[in-house]
Amino acid sequence: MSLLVLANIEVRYGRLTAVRGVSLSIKDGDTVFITGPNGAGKSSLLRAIAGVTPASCGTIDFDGYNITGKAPEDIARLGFSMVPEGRDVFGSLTVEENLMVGTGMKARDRGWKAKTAEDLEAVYQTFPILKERRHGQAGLLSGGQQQMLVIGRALMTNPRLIAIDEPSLGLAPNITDQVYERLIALQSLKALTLLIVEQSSTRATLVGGRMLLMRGGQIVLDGNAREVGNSAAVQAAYFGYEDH
Amino acid sequence: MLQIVFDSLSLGSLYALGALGIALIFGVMRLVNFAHGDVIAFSIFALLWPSTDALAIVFAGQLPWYLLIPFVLLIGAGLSVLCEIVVFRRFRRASPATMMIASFALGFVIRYFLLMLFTSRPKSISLLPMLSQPVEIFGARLPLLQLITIIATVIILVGLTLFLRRTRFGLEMRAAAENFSMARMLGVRANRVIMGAFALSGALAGAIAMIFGSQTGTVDIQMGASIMLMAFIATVIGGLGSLAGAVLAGFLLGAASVIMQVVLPVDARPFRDAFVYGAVILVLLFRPQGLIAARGTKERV
Amino acid sequence: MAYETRILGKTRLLAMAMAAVMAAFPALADDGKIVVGFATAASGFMEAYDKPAQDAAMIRINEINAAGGLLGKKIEVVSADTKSDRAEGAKAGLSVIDQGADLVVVSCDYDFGAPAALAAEDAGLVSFFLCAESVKAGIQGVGPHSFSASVLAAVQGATMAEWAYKEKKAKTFYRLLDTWTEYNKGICDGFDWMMPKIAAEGAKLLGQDTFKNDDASIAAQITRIKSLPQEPDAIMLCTMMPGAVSAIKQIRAAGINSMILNGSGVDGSYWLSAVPDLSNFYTPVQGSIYGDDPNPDVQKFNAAYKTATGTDPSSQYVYPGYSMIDVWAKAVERAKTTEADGVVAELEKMKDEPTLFGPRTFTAELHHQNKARYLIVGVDKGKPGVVGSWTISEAVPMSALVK
Amino acid sequence: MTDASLSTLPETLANPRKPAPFALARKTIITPILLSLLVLAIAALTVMLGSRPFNQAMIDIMVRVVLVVGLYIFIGNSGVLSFGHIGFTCLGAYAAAWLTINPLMKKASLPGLPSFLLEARLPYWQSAIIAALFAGFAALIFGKVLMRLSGIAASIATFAVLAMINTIYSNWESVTGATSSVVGIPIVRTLWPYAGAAVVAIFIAWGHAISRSGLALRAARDEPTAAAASGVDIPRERLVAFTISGAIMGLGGAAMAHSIGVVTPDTFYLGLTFITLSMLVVGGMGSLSGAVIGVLLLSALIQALRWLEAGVPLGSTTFALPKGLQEIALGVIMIVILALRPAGLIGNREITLFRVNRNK
Repeated sequence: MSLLVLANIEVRYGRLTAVRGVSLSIKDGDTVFITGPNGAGKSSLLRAIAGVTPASCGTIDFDGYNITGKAPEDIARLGFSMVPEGRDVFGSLTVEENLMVGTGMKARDRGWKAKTAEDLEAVYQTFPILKERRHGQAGLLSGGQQQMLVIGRALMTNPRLIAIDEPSLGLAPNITDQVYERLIALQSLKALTLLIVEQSSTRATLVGGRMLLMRGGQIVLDGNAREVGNSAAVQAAYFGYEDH
Repeated sequence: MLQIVFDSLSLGSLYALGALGIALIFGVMRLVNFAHGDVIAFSIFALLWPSTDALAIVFAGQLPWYLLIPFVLLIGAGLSVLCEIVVFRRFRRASPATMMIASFALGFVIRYFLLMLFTSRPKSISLLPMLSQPVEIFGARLPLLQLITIIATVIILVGLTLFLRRTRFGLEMRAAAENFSMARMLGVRANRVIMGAFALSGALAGAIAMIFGSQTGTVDIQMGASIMLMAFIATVIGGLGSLAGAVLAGFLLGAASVIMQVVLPVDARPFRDAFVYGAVILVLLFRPQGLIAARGTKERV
Repeated sequence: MAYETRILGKTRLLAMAMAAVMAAFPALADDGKIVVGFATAASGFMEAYDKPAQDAAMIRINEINAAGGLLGKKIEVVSADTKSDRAEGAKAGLSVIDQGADLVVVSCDYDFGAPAALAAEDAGLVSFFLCAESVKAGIQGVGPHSFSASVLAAVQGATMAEWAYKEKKAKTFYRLLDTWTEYNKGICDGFDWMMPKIAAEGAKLLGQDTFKNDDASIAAQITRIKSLPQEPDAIMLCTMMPGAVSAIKQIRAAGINSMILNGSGVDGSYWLSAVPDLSNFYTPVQGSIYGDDPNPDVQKFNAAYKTATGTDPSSQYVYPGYSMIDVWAKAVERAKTTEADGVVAELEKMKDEPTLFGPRTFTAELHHQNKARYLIVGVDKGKPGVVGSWTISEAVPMSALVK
Repeated sequence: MTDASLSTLPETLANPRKPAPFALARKTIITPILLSLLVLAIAALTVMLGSRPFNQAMIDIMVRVVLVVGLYIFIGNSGVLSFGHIGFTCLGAYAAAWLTINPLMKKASLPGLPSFLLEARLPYWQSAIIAALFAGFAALIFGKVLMRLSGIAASIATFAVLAMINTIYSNWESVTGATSSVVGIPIVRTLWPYAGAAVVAIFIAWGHAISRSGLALRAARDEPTAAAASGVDIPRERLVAFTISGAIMGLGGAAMAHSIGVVTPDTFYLGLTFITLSMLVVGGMGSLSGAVIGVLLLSALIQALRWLEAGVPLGSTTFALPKGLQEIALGVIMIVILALRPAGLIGNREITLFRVNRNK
């Protein structure tokens, strides 16, 4: 069953078109990488799905609901959790407060308190460092810890799908490895759908799953990461002439 | 000396509360709300019956204090929320400059609405007259009101801090103030948080109106303007979006004003404000992000 | 292209608008009648000051018309709104001039009235400020055809200082100036001129300070007064509304019980509720609005004012409007013309010309009162009432007025 | 948002050798010409048809055009909102007063002036030019300090400048006459000099906008990182715009002084700041056409509401708005315009003969 279906999405900033006519369908439980050179429109596509910068045309369905033009909070409440580029922790809040921000949307449910405490414990188990620093200011965490925090924060919302923009940006390779290790472990544990944007295709090739390659606002390649990972088409996409 | 401390604190209290009202709204929607001063004026005029006579006809102003204070706070909060629903909601995606001008236009509408109902003549009102008695503390003889102002401000600040730190709504508001779009992506309801911010800010305006009204005994359609300006400046030098910074800067501005008045020679005293503003420029040059830069607050204006 | 048509549309609109204006303001100079033009504020914040004085002026105009008019002609009134704005003031002035005004009455305040008065001066017409109290509202600021109906602010400061020293035996003084307006400074200028004279006889200035009308608090200024070795007998408070109430309230709340001396700007009982049980508080007025004026005709005027407007006079600033029409009409009668130079010459001949609100003098040097009889209103336990009358021993000289 | 950022930089920056300015000048000169023709046409109609109060109203509008175009030069091109420009208007107005008042009057009312000013009595157009230069010079000095700042810190700093100028001019008794009105400024009641000043301001704004400095500044406004990376010295370009716009504001101040013959410090404070800013934002902050049209439309609106308030005969009855409703209506209409067109009526475009250009 398809969890996320995009039809003919277009994103514009003023007279600049960042995404042109992208159609795409993502199955429940998949791991999907979107790769492509800088300026290919990857982030714009994610932001459009999350409702941050609405698509100027096309439709988006998530979990059977049409979410085109919906507010980001409503999309989040359906189980779409977005981890934007640059991590965006709430620096002045403590680690634990950061984790709690997204739990409010279920606050009316019965047994919410116990459930939240349970979720919190689960996140702390996955990322023990967060427990250690839970009363510290989130802004003082290292880059890798912040990345863990935002993933943990996304998990606290009990999402169906986590979309992550450039999780490896600015991280040392061994930290990136750790982050991915945890992500993959979580995915199998919670039957999550992962939608990951990375500039380089290397990580996708390593991790596996489906890989989409974007260039000039369009999807130019779609296939199994391990198979298409280093094909000539990918090379062309990265090093070929750019005109947008 | 002690007297000067009290003077600075009581003047700073007004600026701090004003700056807080502006910082709250700026935090969640990057709006510099120029209508804030007019909300202050409106909340106090609500105590009077509309009339164009010179003599004020007191209406709700005769309520006992335990009803009077909530009434004024509610009026401020209500008007502020109304502004958000009727006007600012339509400007969510507008540039800060556009919002700022819209808020100015809104303030203009409120001011002239008051002018139409009450004329421009300042009206007198005796609010909480029992506070006008002098008291003696540590050898400094000061008006009870000054003391109450400081105490009330402290109570408001502590209450607000507790609210922001201990409640879910406070948590969402702080998260939204730091990174609004991220908070929304975590399911925080934008409209609810923004309305909450407007309500708080409006209630603060009501509090200022109460204090200012009982201190001056006059209500005037322009009365919010001078506090609003200082508060606005305090918000910026405090670090836009930083509530603690706004409060700190508010008190500093109050202290700067009082100290300049004390130390400047008599001929230079009329130029006091020029010195205060000069100090503002210096602070900005050395700390353009403000005294307490709000982390994660990106430059968007 | 779309914008082109929009612009064309706009110019057409403007042309139509202009045609409308021309129809609304036909430029007439009919000699069959006498026209008084009011270029005053009918809206905005000056309205609260202009309207009462203008109403008083209308009472005098109606009295004259009822008695057969001026030079056998009825006085007609035209008006234009300055919107409490200087640029609009110039327009309002030009507008009443275009409607054939023989006398241009301008806003109460010098700053707001000057643009219209300058327009009248340009057109060679007599202009009268409703109640401006700056020396510039006249020859010194506008020109030889301009007058003010009120009394100089400096006279108020001088009157209060001399009266307090002579009548209330005040020995020590403190001067607190609100630098907001020229009017405030004028009061203190008069006080400054009088102070050395009474100092020579034993009075003493203990200190001085300044504040601004819209200061949120004057705590620092009050602290300075309180740190004086002795509380001054009298504080000369040179300020105006709305800051005055705030200052008075804060002074009393700090426990300072000195006599407070003021300019006429704080006259009126409408604000007294803000400072409960105010006492030892004195204001110079041209006439009393409290029903205890020694001149019964003033009380008659107060009644007439209430009939005309539905309310009692709110402060002494209604009175100058009445005196203004009074002296101008007398000058017109004597000159037998409304032509400016003749009227000005007659006005300048007036010496201690009696009016309902004290004698009036105009000279070729000063179109304003630099000496006047003032009633002193004292407030005791929140109740205002006339407590005396004072005329300064000598007129305030030009050197103290023009600095 | 960082996608394709370099491509929005004007070609001139990418290719400094290209003699683009002249080509650009030819391509864009139609805008100032059209705007000037509009201004002159209104002036001509007024002179032919208008009554004296209407003429005076049009003088006000021309002065506003000068002021708002002056604001546009800095705010429109740099994207930094300035609350301080009216301070330079104040400087210009007082400079004009110092230079044109009869020396005899000056000696009495402003004795603290230096003797060369005390003796001076220039014709109004010379005083206006000197006033503009003086205000521009002041802007240069203040700008030198302030242009390091950006965003809202810069806005507040400019406001602080306004407040300082206002406080000083409100209290410097012997030089500015403090809060009292300075009178005796020769009043110019013909419309043409004001229309001329508006046209001059429009052409200077256009000349700056297509200059290298103006192009670089707009590039920095739209893409600060990219512009800085391609070597644009943002504080310097801002300073250029600040100085020029300060001079135009000074010119506007001189024009204002001569239009009513009175100057006081509080004329040049928050009220004027907000009304001129509103006109700019309502018209379209990023466009010269927006600046001019914002003034004309809002002024026309204000006038129309005033006539309604004064009463319009409709058949046998007179229709009049209740007093005070005019300002309320103005505020409401402004809010509605901004809600519908957040970038202003004209947005970022300029009017030309054949099509509406974006970003010029």
